[in-house]
Amino acid sequence: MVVNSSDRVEPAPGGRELETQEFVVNMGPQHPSTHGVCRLILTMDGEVLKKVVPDIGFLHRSIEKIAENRTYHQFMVYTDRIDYVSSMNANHAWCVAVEKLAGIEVPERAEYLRVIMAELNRIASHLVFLASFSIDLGAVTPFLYAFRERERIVDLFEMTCGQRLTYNYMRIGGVSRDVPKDFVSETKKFCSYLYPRVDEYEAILTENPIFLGRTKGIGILDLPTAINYSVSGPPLRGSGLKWDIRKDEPYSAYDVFDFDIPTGENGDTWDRYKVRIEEMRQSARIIEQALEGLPEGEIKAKVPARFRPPKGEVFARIEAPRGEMAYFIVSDGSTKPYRVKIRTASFCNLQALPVMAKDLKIADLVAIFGSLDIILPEVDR
Amino acid sequence: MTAEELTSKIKATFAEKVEELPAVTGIPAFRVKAEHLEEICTTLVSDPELKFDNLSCLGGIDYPETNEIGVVYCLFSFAKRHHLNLRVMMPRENPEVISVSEFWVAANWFERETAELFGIKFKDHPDPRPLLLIEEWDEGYPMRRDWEGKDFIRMPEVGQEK
Amino acid sequence: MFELEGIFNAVGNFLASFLGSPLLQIVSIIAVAGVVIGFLMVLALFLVWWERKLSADFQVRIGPMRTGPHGVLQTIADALKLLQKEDIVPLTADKKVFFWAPVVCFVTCFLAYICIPFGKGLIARDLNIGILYIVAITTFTVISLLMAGWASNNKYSLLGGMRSAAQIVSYEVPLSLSLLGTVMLAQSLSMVTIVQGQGGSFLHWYIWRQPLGFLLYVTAATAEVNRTPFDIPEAEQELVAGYNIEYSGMKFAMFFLAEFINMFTVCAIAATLFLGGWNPPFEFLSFIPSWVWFLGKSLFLVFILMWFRWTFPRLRVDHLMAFAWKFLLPLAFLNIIVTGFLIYLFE
Amino acid sequence: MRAARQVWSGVYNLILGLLTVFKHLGHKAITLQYPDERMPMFERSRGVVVLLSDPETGKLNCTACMACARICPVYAIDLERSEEPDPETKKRYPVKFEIDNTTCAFCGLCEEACNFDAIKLTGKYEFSVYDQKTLLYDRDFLQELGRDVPYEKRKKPVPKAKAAPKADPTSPKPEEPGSPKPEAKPEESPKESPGEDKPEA
Repeated sequence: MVVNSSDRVEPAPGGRELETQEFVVNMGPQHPSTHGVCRLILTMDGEVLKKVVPDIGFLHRSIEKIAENRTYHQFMVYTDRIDYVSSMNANHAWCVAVEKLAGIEVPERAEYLRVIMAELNRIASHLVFLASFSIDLGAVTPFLYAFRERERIVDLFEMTCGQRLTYNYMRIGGVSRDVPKDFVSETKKFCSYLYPRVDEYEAILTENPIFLGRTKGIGILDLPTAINYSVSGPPLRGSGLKWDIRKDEPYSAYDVFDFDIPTGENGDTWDRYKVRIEEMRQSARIIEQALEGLPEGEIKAKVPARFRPPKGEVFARIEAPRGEMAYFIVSDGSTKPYRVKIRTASFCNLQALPVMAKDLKIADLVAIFGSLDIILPEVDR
Repeated sequence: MTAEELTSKIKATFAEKVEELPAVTGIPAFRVKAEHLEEICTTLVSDPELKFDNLSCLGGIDYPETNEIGVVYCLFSFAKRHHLNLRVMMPRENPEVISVSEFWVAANWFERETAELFGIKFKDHPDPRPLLLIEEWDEGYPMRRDWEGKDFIRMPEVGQEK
Repeated sequence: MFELEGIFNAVGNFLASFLGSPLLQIVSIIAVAGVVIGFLMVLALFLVWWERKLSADFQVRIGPMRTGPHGVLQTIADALKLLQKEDIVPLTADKKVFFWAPVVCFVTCFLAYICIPFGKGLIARDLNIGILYIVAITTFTVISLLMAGWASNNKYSLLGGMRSAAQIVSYEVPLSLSLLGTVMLAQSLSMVTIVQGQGGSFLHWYIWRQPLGFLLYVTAATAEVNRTPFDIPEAEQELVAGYNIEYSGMKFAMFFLAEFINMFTVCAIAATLFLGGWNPPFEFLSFIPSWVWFLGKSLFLVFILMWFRWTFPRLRVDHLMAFAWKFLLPLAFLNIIVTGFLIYLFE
Repeated sequence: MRAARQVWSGVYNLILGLLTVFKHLGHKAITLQYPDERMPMFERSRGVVVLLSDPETGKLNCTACMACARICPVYAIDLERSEEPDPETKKRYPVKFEIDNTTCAFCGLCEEACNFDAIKLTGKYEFSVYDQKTLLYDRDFLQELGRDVPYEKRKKPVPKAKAAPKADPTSPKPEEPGSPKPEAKPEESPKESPGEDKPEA
């Protein structure tokens, strides 16, 4: 059923070939499917993409410069704004990096709470992916279903830390507040509620022939290319590498939990989608285990307000929903970091877009862009 | 390879071309001269024991006190599962270093970002356009420590370290 | 009692009593056109509201609630808002074509209603080439879309216009072929004759003898009126809004309403040809007026189209063409051959 | 045969999708009619910042210790302390306390840093205005906002567990040559504030 885009009708003998002309289309900065302010400069031959050049920087806030001007505690607030769809993970990455730098021991309960929050946020983030991906492909209804479930997660967050988007929940050395009384039971309820909902999305999308036609074999990213482009997270796993920092370089309390790393086979759009769907189930599993084994005790190590880590450098990375999120911090021993380099997953993943989209249709570009799950503030920082 | 093995291996391979730095929380760190970078990267990528196939992160760093500016390369190997931290230090006037995007394509954007924010020139870069800043930006290199822009306000120190 | 045929006949007789024959012709034509257009406008407004409400229900939302009870007046409010909006014409647009595109689109969508039987005797003109006429006239929409896409001088709208041209031309073929089976059964192109052929119980409806034809028609018709999963000409995520990207105000409203009227048109044709038109499913239900049956069946099909829209993702443009030429077309031919063979066998 | 199976699987999954969506018809909506219905806010919700006052005396709890202004990552708090303590409460009080809501990030760090139950983020979130200037809330307005906000007074065990790390924000104060007075405050704070609160409770 697939028509090869390179099929060309040969002119009749003696006839002359119709002249065609390539043209340039600006997709964005304001476009329904660029998920923020990203501009893609497309060179097209009819419907076929000849060249894709992403143009970023519309949301550049120079967070790295801001970091040099804030204390370690204060910068926690800014990490929320790097990746606003999974702030908990961004917080977590900062905490892990700073704690590694200063050698702070985090109480076990705090580690468990962090894992629960990070995984809840991972589910929420993947739900946002599912919502925007389905809407990119023209199926509007799963959008609302995914946001319905996300709403419950966000309620759990608000119950705990008071905010619905920029949580600012974690603190260097622990978490800001203990969870409220009914958090554990509510979260358990949510986990058991989530599994059938994920099945529901799969019923609408996964095997739908139209969906398959739009995603199977589209935007293939083979593994060597993915590694060379530093692609990480679900796109990397979709390309077939069984790699997850939570498992391979465990941080926080991830080494005690039992979960699988879903991988894809072909590295196409469908695989990336499927990996994320599967990750939602695995995250729910982790949360259930963490709630089961949630220890009592302190939630925060003693960290002074004028926290001065020792002079030194640190490179720490975690597995955020979009992939590897890393902080490279240089400390000069004062209350403010000397230099912070933030390595975000979207930045590297977006770079691989032109390779994946080459010689495909404009509709495929939308699908691939959606499947990379880019968050533009994370790209521009 | 463990960090110690990697350190000794690198020292053995490159001898005086590398200068060992204090480890970055467990990750071996080395200082490299700009002119040796290409050779070292070639070996790092191709050596069957090193096989650094992934550039995890690349960023600039600026030390106005010592008049040095540098590029930090955070390398990782999926094949061997080990990390390496390399850095190239240059004088702050006209810093120039070879682009590593021929070894790791991911370096392309990282280098573009570093080039415009730190003013480090990357030789033989395949696409040397500005990435994040506007095209007509002419206010210097904002990520340098001593940069002063017309809209840049250092935040007041409220009751701190007076 | 509620049959409208009598009312219209009475009005006609009343007019005839003091108007001359040629004048009566003109007046009655205008009156009929007025009634049909008025009805369709109300219907289109209703359909817009219904689509919004239905999609909200599918998506566990509420939908419009503020204007009028359950937001019934929402579309009227929207239409009034669009009327007041500034009419923006892009500087580089082809002004004449830009102006005429929505007009063509809006007018052609009404033309099909000349020979759609709303009820027993409720038909503007029972043309003896009814179906052929409808198939021919609905294709006119593509011209307006192409005009709009071209005249806007916008790359997205040009792509949208091109897509819609390719799509409608391709789907016209299986669409017409899928209707042929019914025509062969009814031995007539006239809509009224086709409906009369399905009288009696619901077992006489052509859907039972033309199941494949019905499915083919519904599929092709969905594509014909640019609705999801075949809405690639206006694919929001790819082409922003496709051919109507540069239109605002009332011109946009004309495209918008025409889209909904077109949707009702194809559903009305399907109801007429396959679901027995105005015929009730059982004889004893014939006390319910025929136009209620017709409207009910059409709206049921409209519901199915809306259901499709809020469930399925969108096809890609080449899949869409391949689907028409490689899947629907052979099946439509197969349908015709089998139908012909069976007719030969049984009659 | 494979094609037939493919077609069948396609049709089956299309119908499956249709039925899944159809099941949602007639369910209760998850959305609310916003201005008419409102979601109940959680007790911890972080919205507009208010200043809390002593329900008995009606005076602000704030002692202008600067802990909040110092921790604020966006420097939204403009705070000036009085020269002389209040004759009634024997405490210093803020002469000027302005919060710039245009920059406030609602991060809640100020609430955590405060040892006197003086500042709190409330569940109020409707504060849109037409003029940006009116978003600069001054002391009296913040006090007015905080009048009806219930808050739990810090009881003795709480400062031990929770304020232990927080005791530090005040401890660096001795380093400050500019304000010698607050030296006494950190010591007073955990003791004094519950002491004040007891009679009221």
